[in-house]
Amino acid sequence: MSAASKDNKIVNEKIVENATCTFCGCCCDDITLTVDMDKKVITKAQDACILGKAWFLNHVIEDKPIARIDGKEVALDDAIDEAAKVLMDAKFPILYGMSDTICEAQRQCAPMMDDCGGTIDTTTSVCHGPSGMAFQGVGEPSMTLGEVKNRADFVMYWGGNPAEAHPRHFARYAVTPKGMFTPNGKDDRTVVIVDVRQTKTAGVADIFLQVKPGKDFELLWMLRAACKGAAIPDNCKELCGIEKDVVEDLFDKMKNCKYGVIFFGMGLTMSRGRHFNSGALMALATDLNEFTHFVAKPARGHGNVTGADNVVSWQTGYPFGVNFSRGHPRFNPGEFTTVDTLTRGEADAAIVIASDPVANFPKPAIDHITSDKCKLISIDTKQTPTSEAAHVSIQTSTYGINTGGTVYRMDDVPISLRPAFDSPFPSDLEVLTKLRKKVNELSKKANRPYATKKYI
Amino acid sequence: MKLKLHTQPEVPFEAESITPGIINKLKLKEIEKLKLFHGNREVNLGDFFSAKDDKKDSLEIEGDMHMVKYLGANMAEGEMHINGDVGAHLGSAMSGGYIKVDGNAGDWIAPEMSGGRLHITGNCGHCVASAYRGASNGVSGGEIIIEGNVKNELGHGMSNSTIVVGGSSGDFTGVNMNSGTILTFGEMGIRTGAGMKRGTIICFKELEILPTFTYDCLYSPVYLKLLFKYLKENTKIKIDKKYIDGNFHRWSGDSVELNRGELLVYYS
Amino acid sequence: MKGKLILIPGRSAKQGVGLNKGKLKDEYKKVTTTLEVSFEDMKSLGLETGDHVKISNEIGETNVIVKGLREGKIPEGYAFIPYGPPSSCLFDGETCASGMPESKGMKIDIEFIKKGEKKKTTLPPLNS
Amino acid sequence: MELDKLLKPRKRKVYMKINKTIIDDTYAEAFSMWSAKVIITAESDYWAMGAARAMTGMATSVIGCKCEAGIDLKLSPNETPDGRPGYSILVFTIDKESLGKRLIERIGQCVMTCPTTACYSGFESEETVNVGGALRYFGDGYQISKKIDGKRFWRIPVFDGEFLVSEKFGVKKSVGGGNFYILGNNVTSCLEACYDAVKEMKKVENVIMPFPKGVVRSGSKVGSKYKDLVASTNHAYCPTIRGIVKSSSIPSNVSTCYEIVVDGADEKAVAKAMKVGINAAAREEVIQITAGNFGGKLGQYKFYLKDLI
Amino acid sequence: MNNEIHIKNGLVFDPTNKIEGKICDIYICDGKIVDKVSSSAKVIDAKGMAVMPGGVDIHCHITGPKVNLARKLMPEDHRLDPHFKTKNTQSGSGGIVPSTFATGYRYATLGYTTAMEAAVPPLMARHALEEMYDTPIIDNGYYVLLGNNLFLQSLIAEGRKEEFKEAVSWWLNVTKAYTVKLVNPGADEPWKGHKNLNVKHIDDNSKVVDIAPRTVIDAFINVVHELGLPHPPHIHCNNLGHTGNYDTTIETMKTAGDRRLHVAHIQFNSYSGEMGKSPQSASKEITDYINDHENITCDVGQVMFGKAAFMTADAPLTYLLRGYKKQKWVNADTECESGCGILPFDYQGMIYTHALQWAIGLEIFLLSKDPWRIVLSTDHPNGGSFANYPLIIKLLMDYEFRKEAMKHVNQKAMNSTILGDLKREYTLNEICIITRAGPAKCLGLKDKGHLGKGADADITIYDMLDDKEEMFNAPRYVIKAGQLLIENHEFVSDYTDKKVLRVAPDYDKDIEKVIKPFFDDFYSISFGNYAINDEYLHGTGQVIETKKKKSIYEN
Repeated sequence: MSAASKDNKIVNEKIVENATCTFCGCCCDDITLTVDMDKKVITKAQDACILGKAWFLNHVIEDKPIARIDGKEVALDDAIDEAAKVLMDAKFPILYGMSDTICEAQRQCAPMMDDCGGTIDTTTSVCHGPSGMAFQGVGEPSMTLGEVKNRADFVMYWGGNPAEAHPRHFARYAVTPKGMFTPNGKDDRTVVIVDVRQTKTAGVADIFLQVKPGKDFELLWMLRAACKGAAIPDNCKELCGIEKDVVEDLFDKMKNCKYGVIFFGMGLTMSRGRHFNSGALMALATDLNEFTHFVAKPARGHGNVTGADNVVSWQTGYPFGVNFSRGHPRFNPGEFTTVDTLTRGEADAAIVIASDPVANFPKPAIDHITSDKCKLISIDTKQTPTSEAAHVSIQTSTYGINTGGTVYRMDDVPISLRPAFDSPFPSDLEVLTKLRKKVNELSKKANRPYATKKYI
Repeated sequence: MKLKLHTQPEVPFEAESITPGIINKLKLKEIEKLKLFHGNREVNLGDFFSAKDDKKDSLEIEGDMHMVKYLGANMAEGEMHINGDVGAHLGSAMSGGYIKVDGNAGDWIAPEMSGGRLHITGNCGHCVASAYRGASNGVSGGEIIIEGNVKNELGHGMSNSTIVVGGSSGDFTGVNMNSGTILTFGEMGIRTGAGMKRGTIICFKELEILPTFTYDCLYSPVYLKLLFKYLKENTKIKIDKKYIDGNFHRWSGDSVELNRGELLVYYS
Repeated sequence: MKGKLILIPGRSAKQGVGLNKGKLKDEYKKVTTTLEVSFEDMKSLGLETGDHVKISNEIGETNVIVKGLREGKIPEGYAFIPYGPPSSCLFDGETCASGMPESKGMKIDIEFIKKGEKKKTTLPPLNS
Repeated sequence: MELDKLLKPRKRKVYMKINKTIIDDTYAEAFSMWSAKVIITAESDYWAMGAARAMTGMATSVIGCKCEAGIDLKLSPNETPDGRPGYSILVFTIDKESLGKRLIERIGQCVMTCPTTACYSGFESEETVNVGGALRYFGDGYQISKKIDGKRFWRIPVFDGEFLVSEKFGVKKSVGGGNFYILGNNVTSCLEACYDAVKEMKKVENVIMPFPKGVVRSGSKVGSKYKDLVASTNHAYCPTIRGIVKSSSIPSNVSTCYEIVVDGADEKAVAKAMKVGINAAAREEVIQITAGNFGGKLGQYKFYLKDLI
Repeated sequence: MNNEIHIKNGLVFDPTNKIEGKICDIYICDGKIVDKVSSSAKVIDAKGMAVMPGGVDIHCHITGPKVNLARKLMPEDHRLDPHFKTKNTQSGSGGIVPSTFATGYRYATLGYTTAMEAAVPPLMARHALEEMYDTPIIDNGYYVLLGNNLFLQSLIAEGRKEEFKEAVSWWLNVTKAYTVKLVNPGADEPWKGHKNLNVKHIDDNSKVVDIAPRTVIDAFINVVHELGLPHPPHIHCNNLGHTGNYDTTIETMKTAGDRRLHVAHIQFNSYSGEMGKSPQSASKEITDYINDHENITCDVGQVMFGKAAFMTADAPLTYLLRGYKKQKWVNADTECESGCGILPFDYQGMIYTHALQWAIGLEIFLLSKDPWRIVLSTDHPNGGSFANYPLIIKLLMDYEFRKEAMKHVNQKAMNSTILGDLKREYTLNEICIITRAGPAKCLGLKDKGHLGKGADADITIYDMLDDKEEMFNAPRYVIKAGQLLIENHEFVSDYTDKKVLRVAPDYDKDIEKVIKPFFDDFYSISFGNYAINDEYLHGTGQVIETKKKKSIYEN
């Protein structure tokens, strides 16, 4: 721990170096925090971006109950017992969220749902879940962000707005930094932005391509065909909103760079076509390896959503939307993902960890999760519409600020957190470990039969 | 045998044991004791279905079974008539026999089917006859006839089988198709046949065609006459005479892949 | 003063900042109820920055405040809104077997409700 | 008298007559062959006929043509698989293997080449030969296969679209060499009888009369005095050498003899064809109808004329 | 709880202690093997059974970033092979890359209790350690990829030997690794920086290669020797998988001189023939060299027919293989450290090359004279799943079975090998060596791979069966660190309190000052966040002592 009190005058000031901001998927780990240990607030977050500053500086210890059942304050253990009971009693419980917590806590989740025969799903399913599905279909050439910094002479952002969603992405990893083979930073790179609207990000671009909304796939497909030797069609503009010669020039640049990279965002995964859009992009990057070294990477959102993906994958074999009701993991997006199980009114209990479906989900799903048919458990660091609607609600400390642990950056690089100050609230890890243990005990008592051979 | 749903499941219900091959070999008492899954609980078939021996070789099922998954899974022989809606995974991995549904069906109908026939009079959900995520092969045989509409990803990665849709089909019809035939009488969504290697997609309405498909010609494929005749004789689908003698635009694709597939678009 | 637009919700830095301060706080609410519309559409709809409008589709409806964007920033016929409870009101639960609701490019109706309180220039600001 | 003696027919037991024509109490000896039914369709009868003719050309006798083929029936559009006019053709060979080869040659050269045609297997049979599966290579990689109702077809790109052909053709063990002889005292009347017989026989399904217009005048026997020949003229029925041939089968009042050879998919078809043929041919001008056999040495099928009428 | 176990009447195989199938008692107390236990000890009657140390897998890919990518990549494969939950164990997914829980349980049900992950890039080491903690039962360690580390290469190139040694030592320490792994050394730069090229020769000094592979190999062999790591550098040679590569392999082994070297999955490096054409077997040339050189150890990397998945830091190789079928493919570059390629694969007996690879692996087993220096592996999952081990054992122990198996594969390949002439059959004792005693010795694990006093009580008890595949497929008892886990083929308890094996050679702290500037310039994470905290060992780390040795026979 490199935390040390630096200034003798204010005894209770603490400096935390190399702290990691877990707000977005960039997970910048070079932030220096100044902490007022008396007031339990962070007073300065040096090098953090606007989002990072908001993340660190707004964190205050709230005077709120740790655990509530139906709005009434209860002891933590009682809340955990109740939550465990709800999960074990349910016939189709679902666990959702996990992106805003550490891997150590995430690791408790899948075994817990295994024990109670439920479903586990992460926020991936409404973020880059389609990219995950595309990955399963076509694979992906990818890299760590340092490779982009060191080598990339062609950087493309597709359907994403890093200037607002990942503000330091340009400066720290992809556009301006000077790397081993890019000594002149931005001058050594061609930066291309493809988006339907001219966002802040577009301002950084050497080339901005305003693609017709919903026509990303067509443009990607044309470029893929070009990799196989086809000409860009004459009606290119009509098809995707971009002039033929511009696309030809773009393809030329892609083919002839030394190390090309495409970051893509939810402009692809959330629009019509979903996984096929991101699949087309990954396939394009793969195709381009015939000419040069080319990689692609989804620009993932929340702090540790990548970690959630990894943890659920290594524990179950599948990245999200995993069901255990038959005694082994099964994966099928659309069948076991949260939005669907809620929209169809299937889940009879839901445990939400560090996420806020009541605010973000489509209306039919919100209607079910807040209804009597579905008992809701919330574990979150802040009060949200979800925690307020929950039957059992547990407030926990914040990862990266109050507790340590591991998070995965958008490029799957694991980073250890350095907490700034402690919190009266229990950590996610503590709560989930207890809950898992409790569920395990109950499941051993329940003694449900387990299958021994494949049935479908 | 005859089964009737008497209690509506609260959560997804998995009933892979309900196939003529299993049910029709059992006595009534045994049928009622058959284990099925209601969410994560093992239940007896009798808890949700009432069984009656109607002395027929086929299996009749009745009720609103939109929550019931895996009906007719692994079916290899026999006939099954379902009166009412059914849930996902109907006819999963079936290799033979005949299933008829008078009603609608959910997503993922007939995944990994390798033979047999499926006839649905109503609408179906997404991913009909589609490959499971990550797999490059979906169905590998058999026949699927849907009189209503289907949603996206019809026949994703399919091989060999024939799929006929009386109504419309959604986006990405026949995506990554390996071989086989898809015929949609109604409208088709966008990006039909994206990434198809081989196979035929036949469309009777105007269609947005991907730039990676190349136009070949206008002609009257003899093979379609054969297909139409077969469909007319074996299914209830009405086929207008103008389609049978009609001309079709042929497009080859998808050039990002093997480029041996075809889109046949009716020219009126 | 009614029309049809295609809505593209997305993230914005302000929304992210607001989120940190608390979802139940005003700042977050303000950010997530701002609908950005191209200047051309503003003109044809007869709207001015700051006006209250109702946006709706078959799923639901919500009231938001419009803001005009300079030419080219957003294509004509499209509108942008940061993610938040108002945008959720319009999402359908249909995920097309992907788990992901289609949350970009949904067709919406837009209808004028009342004039904005503050007087704003009809020309949108240089940087949105 | 001597001349009379010379002309005196050899003693035969005769007890059947139709319209004064004597029906010999003998049998036609037929042998086992393999056959396939080929259905050719086309845009119009004109082109279907063209292909059918070409395909059945020079296919009179396995002895010299490697196969025997002929048009079985003309099919109306509602009788063909694809609803277009067509013809069914039967092809016969001695063994299954060569049947496959003949079909590939003939369909490849005569049907695939003919505008607008398609070609299907006409027999449902467990035994099949691979035809489309071999012809597909003509498609040079552009061919497409399709399965309908469990049967595979190949679509081979050609100049006017696609040539559609069944992958496998059903083949059957069937009957070749069914025959009867029409004996008369002049060419004209004998040919008239032949004409009427063939006309009726053509209406029978699953049979062909492979010789020109269904009639053969150079009936053959097995073997020859010349070592290398497998067949030679059946001298017993040649009127011009009646005098010098011992045991000639030509009665004294006969100066003309024609044979009608019939190949059929099965015994029943052959029998039926022979029956309608004999009945149509029998008339006053026809003196005798008989049939060719080799004492039962050659074929396993015997069609007794008395059973047929 | 009683922590004592007494195993009696079993036929004990403990080659390390020269017990080659003798009926004797084994006593366990507190996780160790002891001389004696009290009368209250749990008694296991192993009559008619073989008692062996727990298996040790010296080279497999079961945890870490690339493994997890491969897991994510193949849901269709998991679907076909679910791993069911039991009362005592968690569920998981099987297939060619099983989930962590399934991996641990499945290794245990083969009688394996230790498995070494063969390649982890240092930047991702936390990930591997996290997964290891979720892999139940088996003890793990991993080899850290340093062969293509740009910083270390620059030290080698500049001849800064001392700093190089300190830096390697630092890296081993901060990543909690077991030894150094070299994969296709020198190939990263051509791959990443020169439009997907590859190294062609061990002495390659073309423009695209900054430093000849041999120089790198030599430097690492030397430094590991100097540091006295319990296991020498673990090398994946250049030109792996290419026809005619046996030359490179022999040159690599020659580079070691008389210093220790472990050649990984050597089967993939034993091909003769002309580059770019069909390969031929060079098993004889390779085994000849190994038989004559005590300093060399290797594992075979046996290819088995059926599903496999390539996952290797040798990125150009997987891209090359992808070209054949154009199936899904993953590439993952790690900044300054490594490349990586992943590709699902299928070995088919009817394909010449695959059948040849299968035969070459078996030839290497049968031609090598010293079982202690040749280890059974499939390079899981590159040559096939570890689930194939029992079948490989049967192939090695049963000549008739082998001959029969040869009939069902590509005959052209069989005719070009001498496999049919090799009548050798492995004995149970030799099997015990190549699966347990040998790998433990190669790894320098003194407490594993044997049943002498003080050894870890990792024990498997198999029914003695004629069908050796069946025998090794399902041990009747498995004991891990003195705890009975499998009794009568069923899990009776879950065991997660496992060890992470690692080394911690001394180093000069000042080396950080040399490394830091490079980090600040070229890495994307802070130097301060690179070193892995001890927390990641979950209090289970075990440091293996370092000592210079010339061969595995020195103690």
